[in-house]
Amino acid sequence: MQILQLLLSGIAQGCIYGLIALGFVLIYKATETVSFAQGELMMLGAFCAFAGMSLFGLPFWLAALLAVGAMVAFGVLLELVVIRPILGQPQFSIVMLTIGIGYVARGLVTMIPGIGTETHTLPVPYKDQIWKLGELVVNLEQLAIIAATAVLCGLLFAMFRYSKLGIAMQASSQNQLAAYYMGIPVKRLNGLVWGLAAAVAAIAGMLLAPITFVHANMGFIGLKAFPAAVVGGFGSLPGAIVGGLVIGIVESFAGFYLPDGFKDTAPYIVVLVMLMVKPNGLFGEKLRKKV
Amino acid sequence: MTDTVLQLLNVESAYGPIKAIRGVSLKVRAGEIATVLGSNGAGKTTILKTISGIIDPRKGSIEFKGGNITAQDPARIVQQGLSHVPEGREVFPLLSVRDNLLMGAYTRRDRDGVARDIETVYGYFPILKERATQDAGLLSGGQQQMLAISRAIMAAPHLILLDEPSLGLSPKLTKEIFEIVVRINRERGTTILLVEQNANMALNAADYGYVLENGRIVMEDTCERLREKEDIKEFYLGLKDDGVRGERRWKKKKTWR
Amino acid sequence: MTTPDILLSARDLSVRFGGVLAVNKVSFDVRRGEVFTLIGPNGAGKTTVFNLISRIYTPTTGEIVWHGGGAPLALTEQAPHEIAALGIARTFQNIELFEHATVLHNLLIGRHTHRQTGFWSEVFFTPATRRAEIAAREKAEQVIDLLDLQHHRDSMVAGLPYGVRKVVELARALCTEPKLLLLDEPSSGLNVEETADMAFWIQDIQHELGISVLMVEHDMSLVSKVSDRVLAMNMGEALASGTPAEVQSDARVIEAYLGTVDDVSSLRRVA
Amino acid sequence: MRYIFKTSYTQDIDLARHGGHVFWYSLLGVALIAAPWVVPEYWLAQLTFVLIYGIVGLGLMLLAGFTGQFSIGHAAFLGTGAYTQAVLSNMGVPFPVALVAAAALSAAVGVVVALPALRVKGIYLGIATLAFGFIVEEVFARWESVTGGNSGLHVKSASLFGWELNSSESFYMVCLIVAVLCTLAILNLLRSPTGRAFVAIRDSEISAQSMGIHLARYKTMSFAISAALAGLGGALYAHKLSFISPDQFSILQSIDLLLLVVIGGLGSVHGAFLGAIFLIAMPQLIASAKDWLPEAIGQAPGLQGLVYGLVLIAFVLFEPLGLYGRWLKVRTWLQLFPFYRRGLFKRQKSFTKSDRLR
Amino acid sequence: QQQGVSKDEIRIGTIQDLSGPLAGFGKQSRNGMQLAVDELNEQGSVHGRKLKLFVEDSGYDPKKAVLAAQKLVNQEKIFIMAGHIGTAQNMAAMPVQFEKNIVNFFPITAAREMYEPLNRLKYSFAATYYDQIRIALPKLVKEKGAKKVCTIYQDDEFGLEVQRGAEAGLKAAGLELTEKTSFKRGATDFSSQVAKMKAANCDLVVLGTIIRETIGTVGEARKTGFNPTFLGSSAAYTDLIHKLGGKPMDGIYATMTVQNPYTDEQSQPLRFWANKYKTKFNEDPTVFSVYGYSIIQDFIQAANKAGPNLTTDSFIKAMDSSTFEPDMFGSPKMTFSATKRLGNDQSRLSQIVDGKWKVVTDYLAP
Ligand SMILES: Nc1ncnc2c1ncn2[C@@H]1O[C@H](COP(=O)(O)OP(=O)(O)OP(=O)(O)O)[C@@H](O)[C@H]1O
Ligand SMILES: Nc1ncnc2c1ncn2[C@@H]1O[C@H](COP(=O)(O)OP(=O)(O)OP(=O)(O)O)[C@@H](O)[C@H]1O
Ligand SMILES: [Mg+2]
Ligand SMILES: [Mg+2]
Repeated sequence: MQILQLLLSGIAQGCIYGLIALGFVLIYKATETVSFAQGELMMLGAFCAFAGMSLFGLPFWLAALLAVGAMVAFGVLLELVVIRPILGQPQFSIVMLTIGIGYVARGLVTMIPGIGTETHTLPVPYKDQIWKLGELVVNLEQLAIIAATAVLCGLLFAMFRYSKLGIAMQASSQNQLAAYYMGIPVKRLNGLVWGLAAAVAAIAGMLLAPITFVHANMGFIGLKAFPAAVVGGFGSLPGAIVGGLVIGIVESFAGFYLPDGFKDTAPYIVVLVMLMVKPNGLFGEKLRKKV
Repeated sequence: MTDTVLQLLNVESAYGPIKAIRGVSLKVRAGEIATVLGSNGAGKTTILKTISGIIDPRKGSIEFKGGNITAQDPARIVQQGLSHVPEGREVFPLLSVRDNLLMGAYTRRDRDGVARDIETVYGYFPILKERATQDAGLLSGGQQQMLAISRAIMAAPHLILLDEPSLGLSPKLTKEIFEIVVRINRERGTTILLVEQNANMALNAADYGYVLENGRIVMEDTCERLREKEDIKEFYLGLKDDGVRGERRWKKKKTWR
Repeated sequence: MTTPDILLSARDLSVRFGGVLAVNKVSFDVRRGEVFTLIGPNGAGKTTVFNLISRIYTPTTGEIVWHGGGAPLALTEQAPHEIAALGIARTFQNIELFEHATVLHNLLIGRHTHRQTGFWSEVFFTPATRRAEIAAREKAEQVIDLLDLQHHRDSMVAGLPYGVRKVVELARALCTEPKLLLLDEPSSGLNVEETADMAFWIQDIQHELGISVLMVEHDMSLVSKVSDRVLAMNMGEALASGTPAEVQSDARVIEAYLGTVDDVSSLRRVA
Repeated sequence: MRYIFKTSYTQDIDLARHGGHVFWYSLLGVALIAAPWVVPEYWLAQLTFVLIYGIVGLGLMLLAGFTGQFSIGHAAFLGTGAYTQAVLSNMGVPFPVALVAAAALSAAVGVVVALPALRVKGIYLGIATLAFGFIVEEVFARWESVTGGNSGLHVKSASLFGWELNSSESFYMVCLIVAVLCTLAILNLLRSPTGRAFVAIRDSEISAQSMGIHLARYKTMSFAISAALAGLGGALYAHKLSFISPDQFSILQSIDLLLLVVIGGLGSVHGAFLGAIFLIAMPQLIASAKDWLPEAIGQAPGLQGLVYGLVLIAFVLFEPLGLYGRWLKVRTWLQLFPFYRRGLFKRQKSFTKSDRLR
Repeated sequence: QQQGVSKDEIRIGTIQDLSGPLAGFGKQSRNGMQLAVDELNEQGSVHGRKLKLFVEDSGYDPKKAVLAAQKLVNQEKIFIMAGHIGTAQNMAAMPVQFEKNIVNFFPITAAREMYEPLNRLKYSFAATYYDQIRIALPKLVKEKGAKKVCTIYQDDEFGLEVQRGAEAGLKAAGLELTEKTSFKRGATDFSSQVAKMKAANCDLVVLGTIIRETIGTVGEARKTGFNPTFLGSSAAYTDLIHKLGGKPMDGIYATMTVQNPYTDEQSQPLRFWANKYKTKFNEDPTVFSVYGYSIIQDFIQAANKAGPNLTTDSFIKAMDSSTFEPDMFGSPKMTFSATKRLGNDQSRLSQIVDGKWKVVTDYLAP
C-alpha cells in the first residue's frame, strides 16, 4: 500500500515535470533552442489566471481561457520584439535571450505593488478535493494534471508528425536557409511556436497553481523539468512525459527510502547516469553527422 | 516587357567590407534557360543568393515577373514562384526524404498536383522512392543533390535558380540531370537560371549565357555564339591545353621543395 | 598476401546501416606511390569506404590492414584519432573545415600530429615551444606555396568560395605529412581550369612527395589523367578494376555509371 | 587603420603584435598596480572582485568560448576551490600551497565532470553540467564534518610567509598577480598546439578527430584547466568573503558566470575581464540609478532583476559579440576616423543549421 | 570625528533583499524602517539630528552584500548598520563593518552567529529559532502527551537551527526525534517526506519550514489523513499561512515574538499603526514591517541615551546598560550588557484558530 501510494504521488509529480518538459521539447523541436524562460512563462500564465479570478472575479473557465489567450498573444509579441531580430544568429544567443526574458518577467512581476512579492492561491473549483480508493488517496488537482498532460502530448505529437505546419516547423529548425528556399515563412512559424509554447506554459502554470501556489519564483520548478526532458531524449514529446515520470517516481521513492538529500539530487543523478548509458536519452534518436 | 521573367539592374552585393558582385545587370526571358559562367569566387552563388533574398544588395534592383523583389523576405520571394536549388544541397537532415519533398511543395495548395509531382520525381530518381522514409541526412552526397533538385521541381515554380546541379553526380546522372532540366523547361515552360562548372553541359543546354569575372559581367551572348568564342573554349571548355599550362606547372615545381 | 609494395589492403569489407548494405564484400589494395581511384554511381558506397578507413564507421565484417609503418596493423583496432598519426589524412566530400578560423590556422591544426611540445612548456611558452611553432609555420607556408593559397592565408574560411575551400582542405591534409591521402571528390565544384590544376597537384603529391593517393572522383578526365588503377563500385559491391582505360570500357561500368553517348549537343534547343 | 608589415614568423607568434600593444598594456599594468594608492577603498573592493571573477571567467571562456563546451554548473568548481582553500587555510596550510591545492582539486573534479561530457553535446552537455552542479552543491551541504554544512564555514585571512594579507590592499595585490599569471598562461596556451586543438574541437569534431586530435583527451583537458581556474578564483573568493556557504555556489552563480562570458564576448580573452567588470559593476549602477527614478519604480523590489534582464537582452540583440565586440568597433571607428562608413559592421542576414548534427 | 554623525544628521545603513528570493520580506522590513525614520524626522530629532536611511540591495547574495557593505561603510559613511537581512549575508558583511568600527545592529536573522562569538559591535534582538523551538517544544509535548516527535526542515541554515532546537528541546524532555526529514529550498512536493513521517507514526511534527513549505507539508498531511500536532517557528508565523492554506491550516502552532499586525486588530494603537502603514505603503503590514519599525525605534532610544556626543563607543556604552520595555507589538522585554548581546530568548506560542493567528501562551521561560 505504501509503495502504491508512493508510486501514485511519484506519477503525479512526474506528470508535472512532464508537462513543463513538453514546453521545452516543443520549442526545441520547432526552433532548436532551449528556452530557459519556459518556467517564467508558466508563472506569467498563472498570474494571468489569478488576475482574472481574484481581481476581476471571473469564473474559473473563463479566466483560464483568457489567460491562455493572453499568453498566446504575449508569446507572439515576445517573438516579434526580441526573438525575431536575431533569428538566424547562433542558437546560443537565443538561449541567452531566454535567460534574459526570465529575469525580466520575474522582475516585472515582482514590481507589481502589493501583488508581486506575495504568494497567492488560485481558487480552482476542484481545489482540495480528493478521491479515496481504499487507502489510496488521489488528488483531483493531480488528476487534472495527468489528464491535461496526456491530451497535450497527444495533440503536439500529432501536429509534429502529421501536419504540414508541424513538419515545416521542424524543417526550419534543421536548416533555416533551406526553409527559406522552400518558401516556408520561417518568421511567422517561429512566432506561432512561441505562441504555442506560451499557451502550453499557461496551461501548466494554472494546473500547477493549486499545488505550488502562484508567486514570482514558481518558474524555478522548470529546473527539474530539464532532467525530465533529457532523460526522455530532448527532441521527443512522449519522451518528455516518460522522462518526467521517471524523475517523479525516482524522487518519490528516493525521498522515502534513501537518506535525506537524495530526494532532491536523485533527478540529477538519474540524468547523469542516463547520459552515461544512453547519451541521447530514452527516446532520443541517435544522431550523427554523415560526412 | 512582359516576356522578361527576371531582371537585375546594376546589382551590387557585399559581405561586410568585401564586394562580391559589382554592378551586375542581367535578364532572363520567359521560357528560356540562361546560364552564368565564371571561375571560382567570381560571385555566381552571390548573384543567385541576392536574387532569392538571402543577401540584401547594397545597390540596384531586382524585378521578378514585373514586380520589385529587391531585398524582400526570402520566403515571400519564393511564394511568388521562384525556386532555388542552393549550392551544397541544404537538405533537411532529420526529415525523411518524403517530408523533404513535401516541404518543397510547401507553397502549393493543390494536393493532387503535389501527389502527381512526387510520382514524377520518383520517376526521375528511383532511389528517392526507395529511401522515402530514410532521414535525408543519411543519403550519400549525390543522392542529396538529387533530392535538392527534386525539391525545387516539387514547388512547380515559374523560375528555377540552379546552383551547380551536377555537383557530385556521376557522369551518367549529370547528363540525366541536364536532360531533366531541359525537359522541364520544354514541357512545363519553366524558366531556368543555371550556374554550372561543367561549362560544356551548360552551354549546350542553355539558350543564353553570361560570363562573370571578379563580380562583373564581362561577356554575354547566345550560347550558340559563346560556344564558338576562343576565350570560352580555352578557359571554360578546356579545349586548348598546352602552352599556358606547361609554364604554370614549371612554376609550381620551383616553389616546392 | 603481403607484398612489400602494398600500403593498405582491405579485405571483404562490409558495412550495413539498418536495411542498407552500403558496402558489401569489397577488397582492394593500395600500393605504395600509386594513385588509386574509386568510382561508381551515387550511393555506391565510396564515401563509406573512406569512412571505414578513417574509422568513422566500424565495418560489420572484413578488415583493413595498414602496411605503412613496420609490422602490418589492423586499422579496425585503432581509435579514430590515431589514424592521422599513422600517416593517413583525408578530405571530405562536403568540406569539413574549421569555419571560424583562418586558413593558416586550419593548416596549423593539420600539424597537430607532429607536435612536440608538452602542456607545461606551452603554458610558459618556452623557447622550445617557440621554435616548434616556427617550424610548424614553415611547413604550413610550404604547403601554401605549393597550392597557391597565399592570397587566402589570413582569410576566415567561412567567407571563402567553394572551390578555394576544396583546396584548403587538401592543404590541411597535406600538412599532416601523410603517407596515404584520401581525397573525396577533389574536383567537384571546380571548373575545367581549376580541375587541371588539381590534376597537376595530385601528380606532384604523388611524384614529388611520394604520397600515395586514394581518391573518389566523378570527373573521368581527371581520373584517367592521374590514376594508376581504378576500382569501380556499384551498390556496395566491387564491379570492375584495372587501369582507367580498362575500367572505362567495361560494359557494366558504362551501363551503371558512365552512361552511353558522350555527345551533349542533343540537349540543344532545335530552333 | 594600422598596417603592419610582417617580416618574420615570430611577429605572428608574439603576444604583443606591435608597439602600441606594448604601450597600452604597460599603461594598464601601471594603473592596476597603482590602484591601491589612488582609488577609494570601495572601488578597490570592486576591482578585487573583478579580478577574481575575471579569473573564473577566463576558465569558462576557455571551455565555452574556445572549446565550445557550455557548462551550466561552473559554480561547482568555484565552490570546490573555495572550500578547499577554506579548509586548508583553517588547518594552517600556507596560502600559496592551499591555492595550488584548490586549483588541483578543482581540476580533478573537472576531470570527473568531463567523463559524461565526452559522450554528449550541446543541450545534453549543458544539462549534465547543470546536474553535476546541483550534486556538488548538495555535497557541500551534506558533508558537514568538512564543509560545515549549511551553517557555512569561516575562512581565515590569508597569510604569506608570516605576512597577513588581511588588508584589502594587500589582498588586491595577490589577486592582481594571480590574475595576470593566469591570463598569460591562457594566452600562451591559446597560441600553441593545445589551444588550436581546442578551437578545432569547437568548430568541427569530426575533422578535428581526423586531424589526429584525441577528442576525449582535449575535452577533458579543457574541463580540467577551466575548473582549475574556477578553483583558483574560488579560493580567492573564499578569502575575500571570509564566509562561505553552499548556497553561494548554486545554479544562479553558474548562470551569472555564463552571462559573464557571453556579455564579455565569447571567444576572446579580453571578454572574460570585460564581462567580470560588467557583472560586478552592473548591480552598483542599477543601485545608483534608483535614486533618479520615481519612487514607485526606483524603490520597487525586482527592479534589479528587470534591468539586469533588459541589459542582457539588449546585449544579445544589439551586440552579440559582447563588450569586446563593441570595443573592437569603437577602436576601428577611432582608427578610421573620419573615414568610417556606416555599413562596415552592418549585420548580415544569417541562418542557422541544426546543431544536433555536429 | 565619528563617521556617519554630523551636526544635524545620523546616517543609518541597511542591506535588504529587494530582488532575490526574500524580496517580499526585504521590502516590508525596509518599509517598516522607513516609517520609523520618517515618523521621527517629522516629530523631532535625536539630539538635534535627523535620521537618514541608506538602503542597499543584496539580492540575498553574499557577494553583493559585501559590496553593498563596502559602499555603505566606505562611500556613504554610515554610522551604523541596522536590520541587515540574511545569515550568510551578515557573516560576509560584518568583517567589512568591523574594520571601520561600525556596529551591526539587530540584523534580521535569528541565527546565533549574530551575537556569538561575542564581539563588542554585535547586537541581536530576536529569540533565535533554536531557542524558540528548544523552549516551546517541551511545553507542547507535555501538553499534548506526544510520544513520537518528528521534524521536517528546510535543508539550509535556517531549517537546521529549527531541527537542532527540536533536538535540544526533546533532550530536556528525555525524548529523541523519531524521524528527521528535509527538503531543498523551493521544493513543492512533500509527499514522500510526509509519507515517511506518517509511516513513523509521528504525533508531533516540528516544522522547519517557511510559508509555502508549511502549507505544502500540512496540506499533504491532512489529505493523506495524517493529523499530528504541528509546531512551526516564527518563520512560519505569518498571515500568509492561513490566507493561502485555508481550512487545512487550522490548528497548527507556531512560536512568535512580535504579533502579526492585523488591520482589524483589537488593540487600538496597533490598529492605528497598521492602518498608518497601509496608507503610506499601500499594503498590509506584516511581521517584517514590525521588525523594521522596532529596530529603528530601539535605535532611537539607544541613540538618545548615548547623548549629544554620539560615537560608536558612546552608543555601545548606552546600549550595554539599556532595557527595552515591551511595545505595542507585544515584543518581550530586552536587556543588554557588555557580555549579553541577545536582547531576549523568549517567545510565545500562537495557534491558527478559525483562519487567524491567536496568541495562546504568554512568554515561555526556559
Ligand atoms: N560569407 C562570406 N563572407 C565573406 N566573403 C564571402 C562570403 N561568401 C562569399 N564570399 C566572397 O564572395 C566572393 C564570391 O563568392 P561566391 O560564393 O559567389 O563565388 P562563386 O562564383 O559561387 O564560386 P564557386 O564556384 O566556388 O562556388 C568570393 O570572393 C568570396 O570570397
Ligand atoms: N550512416 C548511414 N546510415 C544509413 N545509411 C547510410 C549511412 N551512410 C551511408 N549510407 C547509405 O549508404 C550508401 C552509400 O553511401 P556513400 O556515401 O558511401 O555513397 P557514395 O558512393 O559516396 O555516393 P556519392 O557519390 O553520391 O557521394 C547510400 O545509399 C547511403 O544512403
Ligand atoms: Mg558558388
Ligand atoms: Mg560520397
